[in-house]
Amino acid sequence: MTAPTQELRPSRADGHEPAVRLDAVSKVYGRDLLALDRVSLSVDKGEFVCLLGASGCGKSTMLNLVAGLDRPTAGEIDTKGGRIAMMFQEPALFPWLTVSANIELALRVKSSTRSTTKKERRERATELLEIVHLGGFGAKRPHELSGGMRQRVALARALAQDADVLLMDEPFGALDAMTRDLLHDELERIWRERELSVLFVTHNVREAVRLGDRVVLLSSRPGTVIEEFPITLPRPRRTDSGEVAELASTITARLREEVLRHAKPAKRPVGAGAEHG
Amino acid sequence: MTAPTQELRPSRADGHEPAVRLDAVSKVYGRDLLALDRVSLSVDKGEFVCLLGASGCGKSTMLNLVAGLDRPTAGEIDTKGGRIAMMFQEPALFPWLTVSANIELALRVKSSTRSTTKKERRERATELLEIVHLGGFGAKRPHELSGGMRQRVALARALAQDADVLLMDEPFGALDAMTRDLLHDELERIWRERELSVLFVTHNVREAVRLGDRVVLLSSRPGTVIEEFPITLPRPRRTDSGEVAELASTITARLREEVLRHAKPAKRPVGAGAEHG
Amino acid sequence: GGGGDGGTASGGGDTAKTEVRLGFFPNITHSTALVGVKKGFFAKALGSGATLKTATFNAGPAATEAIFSDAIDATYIGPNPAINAWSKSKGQAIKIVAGSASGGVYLVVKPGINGPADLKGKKIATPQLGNTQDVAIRYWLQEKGLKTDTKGGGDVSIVPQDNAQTLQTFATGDIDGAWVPEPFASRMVQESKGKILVTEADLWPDKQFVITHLIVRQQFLKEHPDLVKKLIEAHVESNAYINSDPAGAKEAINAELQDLSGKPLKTELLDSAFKNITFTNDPIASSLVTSADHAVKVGLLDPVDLNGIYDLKILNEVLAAKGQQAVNDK
Amino acid sequence: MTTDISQQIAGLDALELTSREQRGLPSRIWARVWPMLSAIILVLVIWELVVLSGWRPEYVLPGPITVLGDLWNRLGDGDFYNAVAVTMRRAITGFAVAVLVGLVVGAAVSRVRPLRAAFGSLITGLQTMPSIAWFPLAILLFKLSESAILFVVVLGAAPSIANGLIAGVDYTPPILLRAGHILGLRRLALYRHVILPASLPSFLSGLKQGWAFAWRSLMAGELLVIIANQTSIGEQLDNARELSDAPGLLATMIVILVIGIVVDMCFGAADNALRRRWGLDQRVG
Amino acid sequence: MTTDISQQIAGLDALELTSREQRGLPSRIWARVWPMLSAIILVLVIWELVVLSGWRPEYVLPGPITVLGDLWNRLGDGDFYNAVAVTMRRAITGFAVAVLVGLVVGAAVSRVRPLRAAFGSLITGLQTMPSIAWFPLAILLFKLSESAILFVVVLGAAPSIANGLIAGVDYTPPILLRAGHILGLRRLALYRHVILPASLPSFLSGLKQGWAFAWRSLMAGELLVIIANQTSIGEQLDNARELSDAPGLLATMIVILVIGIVVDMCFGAADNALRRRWGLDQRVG
Ligand SMILES: Nc1ncnc2c1ncn2[C@@H]1O[C@H](COP(=O)(O)OP(=O)(O)OP(=O)(O)O)[C@@H](O)[C@H]1O
Ligand SMILES: Nc1ncnc2c1ncn2[C@@H]1O[C@H](COP(=O)(O)OP(=O)(O)OP(=O)(O)O)[C@@H](O)[C@H]1O
Ligand SMILES: [Mg+2]
Ligand SMILES: [Mg+2]
Repeated sequence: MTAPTQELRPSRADGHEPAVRLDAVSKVYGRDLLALDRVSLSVDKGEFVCLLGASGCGKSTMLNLVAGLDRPTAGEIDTKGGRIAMMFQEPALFPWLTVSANIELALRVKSSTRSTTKKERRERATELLEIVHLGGFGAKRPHELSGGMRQRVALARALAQDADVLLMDEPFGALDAMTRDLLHDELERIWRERELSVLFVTHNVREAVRLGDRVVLLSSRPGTVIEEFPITLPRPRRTDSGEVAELASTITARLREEVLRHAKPAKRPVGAGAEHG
Repeated sequence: MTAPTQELRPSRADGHEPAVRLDAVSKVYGRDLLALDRVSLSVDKGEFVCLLGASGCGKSTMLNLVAGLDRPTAGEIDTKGGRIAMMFQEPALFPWLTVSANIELALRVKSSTRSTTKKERRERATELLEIVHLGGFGAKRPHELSGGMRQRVALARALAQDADVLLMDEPFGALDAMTRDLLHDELERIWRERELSVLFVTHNVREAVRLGDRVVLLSSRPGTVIEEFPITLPRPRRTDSGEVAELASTITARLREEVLRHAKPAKRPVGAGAEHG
Repeated sequence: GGGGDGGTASGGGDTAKTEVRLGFFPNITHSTALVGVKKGFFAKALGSGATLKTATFNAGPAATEAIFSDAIDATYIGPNPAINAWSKSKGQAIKIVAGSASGGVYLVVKPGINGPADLKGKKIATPQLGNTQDVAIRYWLQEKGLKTDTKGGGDVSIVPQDNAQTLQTFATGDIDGAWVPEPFASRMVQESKGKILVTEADLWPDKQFVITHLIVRQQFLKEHPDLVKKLIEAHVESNAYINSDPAGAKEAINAELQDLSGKPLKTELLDSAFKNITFTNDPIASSLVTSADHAVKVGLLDPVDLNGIYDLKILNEVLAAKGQQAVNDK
Repeated sequence: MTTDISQQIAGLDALELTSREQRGLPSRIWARVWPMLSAIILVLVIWELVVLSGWRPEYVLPGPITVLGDLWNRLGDGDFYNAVAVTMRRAITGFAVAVLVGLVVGAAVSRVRPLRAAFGSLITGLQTMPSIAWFPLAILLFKLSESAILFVVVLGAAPSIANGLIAGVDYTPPILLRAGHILGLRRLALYRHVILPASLPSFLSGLKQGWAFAWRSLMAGELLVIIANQTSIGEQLDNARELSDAPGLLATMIVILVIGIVVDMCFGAADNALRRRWGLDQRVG
Repeated sequence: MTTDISQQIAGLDALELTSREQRGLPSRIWARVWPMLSAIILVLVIWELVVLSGWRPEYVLPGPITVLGDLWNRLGDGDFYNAVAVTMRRAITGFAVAVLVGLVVGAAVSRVRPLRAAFGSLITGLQTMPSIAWFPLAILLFKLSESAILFVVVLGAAPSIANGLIAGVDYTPPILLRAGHILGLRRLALYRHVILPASLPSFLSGLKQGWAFAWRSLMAGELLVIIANQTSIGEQLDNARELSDAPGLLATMIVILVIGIVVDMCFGAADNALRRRWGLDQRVG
């Protein structure tokens, strides 16, 4: 159950249709900073995939590519899974809109086909704010919120999009453990209900094990998929349960190994092109 | 050893001189958002104090007040501990400067009395970047870095200030466990060597126990000090050691209790002034 | 008032006056100056005692500002700016010391307009609200029983606008005519098939009325009457040359215009315009006073006392020395 | 006032500290008004002193009393208000058209690459073109009508406004663009919901500059066409100059200044509202 | 060129997608040049068509061939280069002084509360003052010297530059101010290391506007003093107008446009460098 699969596959061969598929994707920044190197990965429809990796290994880059915000230098990306929502590493709220209006904007675009009234949107925004435990903050502006609160608004906004694929870049990084736990539950519930496909970046291995169907490990510079761990623990899981802890420590050990292996190159100049290819 | 002290004191009575002292400090935002309510707290010279609390409970507000970036609505703040450096919750790097220049700027101001040459500063900046595992990234600009890398640059900049008091707002929030561990060691070393007084905000209870001489718990809306835990575990500690885990779970339990107690009010409108005073 | 501390920036100054600063426009009605400068009459008259420094202006107000600010000592200028300078300074700033040119103003209209009656409901341009031409047409129309007002209303709509613009608007048919001086009148005739309806000179006794004269700063006149005299000597010589050798004068004018504005006038234009202007030392004081009266009558000017605006003593000395007839300031 | 001044001097010492104290409305208004009043009084006193020194005769440099007297006379005259009304109407109409044109041109040029390469620099080129250069064209196109004046005004102001928008678009934080893109906003919607609001500060300062250009062009343009029964500020300014009427000129300049200041205050109010909403008024200290 | 155009049209479709492909230098230059060339050709063709249609007589609206011929003649004349040199020298000197003045005034007004209350709005007020209003004062202060021209130019441009700086200061992200404060930067140092660089984009656009103001004021100011043996562009423009020399006017306008475009390109280059350094050129797509 906790043994990592050693084979690297772009997609699981169990007949599931992939919602997102990366095929030998590489990304070079500037002249010679190879951020991603022939990464192949797929997220099935309805699958929850967590992405782990050291700081600067290319996780955000990957999400940006999947979201179509940036173009891969090589390789192909398929996103047939439907509409994509994304939560950035920063909250990226619009400072000129109130918290509620930020969410309403997402609702409005989403529902451009079937028209919702302003009131409906406002109500839905209020609901979403309740979900992220920010009821009553709808009339504030982003700059009046704390860091963690902003992150939660960004979460609410991403959920508001009602997309089929959800890309999340350290969505709970600025939250305390308690709030985090509560939001894990909410996220899991919504994921289930809406049958979302989720690609979830985190630094918290337990969180990854708590939430994911599969945990993907990325190596550093250049970023490549080094290992995938299917998580078959029954849901609902608890972050502080023994099984989660056990699996987490296995993954952590593997990650540590990888980080240490790369510790030296990380100290060398990167622009020099030494570590490419 | 792991029993929390139940009495709330503004300062420990062991003769240490406080580097930072908050005396019944309150902060009201706008008309009626009471962010901090009569908080009393002191950080002794050379002490490492960790601040824990739910998202939005007023931790950043407190740091801003101590740093003199904002004025308390009531109460007094003494910062006799000498020069203050601060790491914000966001990296807050200057986008027009390279990574190295961002650090050099801090070095330059710090050393305005005794003049350092540009070359010396550059060398020192390179050293600092090595410390945060970003050797070779000095010539990049902030926007070319990943989220975690930016945070590390901010750390390097804060260290460059060579201050006596260090205020840190979730400095390692965007880092993976491994990098975090490495930086814990570095921070502890520097704290020791320079006899810094540190006020450290985090959401990671283990991290708090790993680093702190004392862990202070803040309640939510309004923020008040609800409990302090002196940590007397011998150093060096390890984040994944059993003792740290044990103490962490005690604190977590206490924190959970507190959060749950406040869970309801948190859902009510805050602007309504219901929970003030 | 003071005024003795000038000349810091311009290099001129009152300390041992070695410079005479003369202004004029690069304009055919200022031919006396153009010829005098080109032919060196001014330089010669001033001799080695003082040098001539010229300043060209594109319009009266700038020249007046320069006189007021002690930036020039003398300038050729039209009657209106002179009256304004006189009245605004309550008779302190300037004196008219000589006449320069007369005539050369016409009402040019579209073909098909044959008399005052045809002007009803038409748009006629003048160079500037309240200037001599503007006053002249309004007075003339008033005498013909046509009403005008200062805002372009009335029987005939008077639109004050820049002469250059008048050429364009006449060409495009936006206006029906204009009361303008040379060389614009000639250009309207030659380029846009305009037709001369009124020759302003015909309205004046002896067909003489002032269009350009020479003014000096009063203080300069007081402190350096000798220099003013030399200036006037050159002025008289220049006018004499123009009248005795029009061909040579025209050549000089075009050469100077070429120097100043990079472009000479077309020959036929110069010929036609030159023919219509008389160059005379007589400031034709009567026309100035009458014009001012007319201005008061058409409501464009508050009554102004022009007594003392002329100081023709030096001019008459110079003329006497040359055996010419004196001019008077009435 | 003494305590206020000493407070303000203390404020000078601590340059970057702006007090966020809650004060009453009258005291806040007073805090805005007294520096202006002092400035005005200071200027008037210096001016009077220069005049009294006899540096220049009164007809060249009239004293404040003469000028204010002249101004007072104007204020008592109906014509003056007509002139102001006419000029303001033209300024506002011209400015409104310029805003429209500037918005469209700015939006197009800022987002469409080839348009930008083709016309981007032309915008500043047009901006540097003095108004009088346009007069012949204005008359060709619009005859002697008020439209000719508006044409000159629009040509003066629109480039500024377009440039302001373009600068704003260029400096829109990429992360917000990305957020908008992810929300599914494209083209016009992205423009409306993200780029325009993000560019607002720069656009606003473009508007301010545009107003200045519009006004200056108008002052020149009002000499272009003198329309029946309509006197205007531009005309009055020119008349004062033509008549070498120094007090009249200065009085008209004061009128122009006052209008400019009032307009700036409107822009300033908009600007402050914007900054408050964006949380940019949170200063250190 | 066809493929290029169709590519560009595809670009039009995907408005917000700017391609970040790596292309060779010649092709990049070509991508910048062809839209300009097409624009110029388009304008010339339309112009010629209008002239050929006989809408207005040739001496009122001359065709491009006449005008370009006139321009060509000018280009062959040494005077022309003198005029350009004289005008550019004045423009650059005036602009440099204006930048200095604008910087000092902007810095003072943006950070010192009472100064701002007193003079903040006055800056825009001054900006709206037409150049001719300053002529009497300019002559009074500087006689008929080049300084008088510079005075008018500086008064025209400095407010713009100051306003640009003030806007930039106002919109400096508070977090950066806080970071600077924490680093121990105060007053001038804070200004130099944080506020100025953070305001740079806005300041740059202020500079651009300032240049336009300076240039326009110069075109007017050059009529103020015509200094012997120094012809200038402003004078040439006015001469062409006074003489109703339509081809000359248009030729001079082209010269002004070209200078404006070249200057804008310099500003554009500075702007691009800035945006690249700040990472603002990272667009979506
Ligand atoms: N816009 C950019 N320009 C140049 N280099 C970039 C850019 N964005 C990212 N990089 C580089 O690409 C690499 C991967 O960055 P990325 O942001 O994907 O890391 P990450 O895995 O998200 O790290 P973190 O966990 O710290 O957020 C880093 O070395 C970074 O320096
Ligand atoms: N500038 C501000 N204006 C108004 N309200 C503010 C402002 N800054 C913070 N607040 C409010 O004060 C409270 C405390 O905010 P603070 O940023 O101190 O929280 P925090 O403990 O740092 O939270 P987090 O862990 O999420 O960063 C929050 O309710 C927030 O909404
Ligand atoms: Mg990242
Ligand atoms: Mg915080």
